[in-house]
Amino acid sequence: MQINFYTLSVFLIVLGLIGIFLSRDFIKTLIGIAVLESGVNLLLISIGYIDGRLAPILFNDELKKSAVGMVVDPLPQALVLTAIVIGVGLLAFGLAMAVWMNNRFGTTDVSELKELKG
Amino acid sequence: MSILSLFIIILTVVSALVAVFSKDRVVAVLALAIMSIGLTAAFYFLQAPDVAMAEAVVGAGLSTGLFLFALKKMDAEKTKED
Amino acid sequence: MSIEILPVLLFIVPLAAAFALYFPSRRGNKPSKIFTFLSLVANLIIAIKLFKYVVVSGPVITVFSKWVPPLGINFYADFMAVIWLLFGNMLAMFALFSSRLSYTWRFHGLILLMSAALNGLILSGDIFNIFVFFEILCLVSFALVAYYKRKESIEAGIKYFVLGSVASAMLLIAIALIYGKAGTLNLAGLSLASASWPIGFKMLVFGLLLIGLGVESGIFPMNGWLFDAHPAAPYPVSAMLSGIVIESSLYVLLRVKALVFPEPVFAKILLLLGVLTFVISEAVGFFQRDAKRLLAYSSAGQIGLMLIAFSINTTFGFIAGLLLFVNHLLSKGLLFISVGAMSDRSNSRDLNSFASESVFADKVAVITGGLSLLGVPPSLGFVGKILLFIGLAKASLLGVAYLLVPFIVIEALYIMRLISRVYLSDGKGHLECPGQLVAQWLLSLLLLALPSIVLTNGQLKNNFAKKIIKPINARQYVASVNGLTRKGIDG
Amino acid sequence: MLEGMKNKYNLSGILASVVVVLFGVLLLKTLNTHMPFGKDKMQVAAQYVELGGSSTGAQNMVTSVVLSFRALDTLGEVTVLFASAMAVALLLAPGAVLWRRKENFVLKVAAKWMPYLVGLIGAYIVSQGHLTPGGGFQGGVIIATGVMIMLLLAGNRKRNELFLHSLEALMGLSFITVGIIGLIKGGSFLYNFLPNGKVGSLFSAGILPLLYIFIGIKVASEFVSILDRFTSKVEKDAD
Repeated sequence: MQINFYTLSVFLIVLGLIGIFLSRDFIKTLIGIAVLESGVNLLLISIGYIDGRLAPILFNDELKKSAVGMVVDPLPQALVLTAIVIGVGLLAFGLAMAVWMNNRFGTTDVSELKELKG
Repeated sequence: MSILSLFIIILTVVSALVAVFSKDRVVAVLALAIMSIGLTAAFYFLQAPDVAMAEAVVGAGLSTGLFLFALKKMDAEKTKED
Repeated sequence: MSIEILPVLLFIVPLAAAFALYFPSRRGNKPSKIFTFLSLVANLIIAIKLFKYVVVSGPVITVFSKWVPPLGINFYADFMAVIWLLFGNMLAMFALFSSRLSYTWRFHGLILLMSAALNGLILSGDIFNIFVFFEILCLVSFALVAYYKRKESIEAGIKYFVLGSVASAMLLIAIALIYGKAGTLNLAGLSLASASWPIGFKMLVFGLLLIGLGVESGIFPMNGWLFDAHPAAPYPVSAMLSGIVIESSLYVLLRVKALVFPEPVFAKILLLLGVLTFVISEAVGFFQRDAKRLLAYSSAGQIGLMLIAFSINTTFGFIAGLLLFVNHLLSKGLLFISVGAMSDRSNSRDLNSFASESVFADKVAVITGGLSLLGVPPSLGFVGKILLFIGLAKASLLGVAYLLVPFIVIEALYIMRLISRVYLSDGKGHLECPGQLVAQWLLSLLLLALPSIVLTNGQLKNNFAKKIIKPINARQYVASVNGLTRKGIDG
Repeated sequence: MLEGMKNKYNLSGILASVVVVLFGVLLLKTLNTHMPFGKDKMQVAAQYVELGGSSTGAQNMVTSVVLSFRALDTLGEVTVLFASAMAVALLLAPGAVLWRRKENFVLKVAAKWMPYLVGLIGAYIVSQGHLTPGGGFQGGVIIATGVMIMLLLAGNRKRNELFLHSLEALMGLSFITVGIIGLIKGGSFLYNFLPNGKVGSLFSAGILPLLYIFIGIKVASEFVSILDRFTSKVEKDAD
């Protein structure tokens, strides 16, 4: 049975966006962003996948001689590796803002923040 | 193989739904970690062991830790002020 | 020393300086400012060298790790890019020079990273590499907007953060689609491959790119963050955000559009968005009571004008766009530095009271900058706007021109209000940092002198006419990158 | 009921969700028509595969893409982490340990030895990055996770920020220095100036393992400094 991973990744993208739009708690927004980014990463990897091929690592001598037609696309994997680390860098900063906001105002609700006087 | 991957997909979908719609923030963060584990398996099925490893250590390990530390820090600072 | 390493240095020098700034953890504000200033001066010198070379002898391509373009990443410096680089680095230097002494070394490190990311963003010829630089730029801008750690700055930072994260995800989806369809990420390769894409697919990818890059460049439906972030940021950062950051994203958008989406329908979309951005920002800006927010609305309006100019797709439009860019960069940088410094001194951003602590240099700076921004005759803005109208008329878009006129008048009204407030203030404030004064005077002088330099320098004028006539010369770009590819495969 | 809904989700949010779902359908349709799942779509990557191990000497082709063909992306990515650490430090000031635990023999031993064990695994993964799955990022994050375990278990903490910052700066500068040596020797930034060696052996692939070691240490130290800020008290209005 062939499973189409495009569906799963688009589902995660849509879910993440909905999470971002519907949540007012900044922490929940960050979770939505994390889901969205995971979806995009899965999308990139799915685009690089080729049926019946191996991971792009030259394990044995046969592969070392020539890997043409034997391995999946290595480029999207490299891109996703970069994207994952960038995502966690952004997440750390977002959480730092949330913590700061909570420390100063006792809430992470963005709509409540607007009504407070600072 | 295909039953396993189907299970993985269902796990990912359900945990993603919980992560986005749960009211409890800790539950949401843990669901996010489970979603990352599901994604790790998905990456493994898609012949991307490098990315699977990165997703496992970053998604399930580090970012969950960051979230939980941040939530704990918030709680600690909230009770301190009361 | 070959010329190819200059673009690399433009990225590496500020980056290495930022790393080096991290070394002794406890360092004073003043030494770190001097160090940062020196590396930005070095950057400016490199940018001037590159500018001279490119104006005389054409574009420069730099490859990395010795891999020819479709395999590796390449930098591409053409005429438009070097103009962006030259003035961007100049503004970064002036903004830093005018900064207050109370800013810590972390602030300076972030400014250096911002400068590195901007240079990389402008130069890069690979769409995923553009994404990476874009992320650095976003993260650094978020941090700098939230620098003061006040309520409004955190609020602006959060708004900016959420929009920026969604935008970068959209950009990455666009990159995924592009890669899946074309199998390459190099812009020159994409330019060749995209000719055969169906229009529906192109529309989707263009829409995603527009969201991705449009948020940072402040195009109409996505520019909500801009009006909170610009006022909340420290004034050197406001000057850089308004003068070069949003323009760099605009430049990337225009470059990708010229190379990958050459169809006229995309130019029409951009024209429409430009008109909407201009009209709405100016109309809302008229009612602002906050001096820095007023300037932010004017920035968004100017971005709209630039977008209109560049999407007319003729020589007149192109030169008008360039002049509007240079004029906006210098005058808005000057205005943000002076108004920001004044409102920091008087601790108020209200239009009625922000100028209570002004000094003489502020008056000169605001008058020069404001009049130049509006396009009062001898200024660069005047030339730019006239050329824009000629361009619109020649492209038989006179209707758009008529639509723009009332809103240009509105902008004139509110900028004049700002100028009059500063002019009528008593001018007996107390200056905190002499760097401010120097930066203001130099920028004012530059603004006054630039029109005559542009209009009288024969060599520059000739080269202008000969070399850069095509708006972002797509054909030349593709040809030169592909030439490099062939040479690499033969050798 | 309707009141509650209105309070929880505003109308514009629901409208946006509908638009997002439509966008998802469009995206899925585009994906399936233009780039069918599981088919060979390689263009540039086909050349990477053709060149194989001989191009860079790395057995892991993802590593050769990350560190050789697209090494500039990696430098940019390390810079993102650097900026992130800087930005977090800007917002959250260093302070005392936020929470303390009761001292307990098992926890004490675990806190003492676990980080070393995890760090060893991380170091192994960093050093094998050009051969097997893994590398600087994964290994660096694992080392940082080891430190995270220590932060969770330990009651007290000695903070050596100077050392951490110097490490971050030094690794970043080393990356650039290797690039500049390539520039001098080969005329191109980040050029692989060391011999490729035999594909599959530990000392192969030229500068790639070297770069991964720099990245590993840098990633680990960035994340440790970020985690440190998240586990200590905020002292109001400090730097």
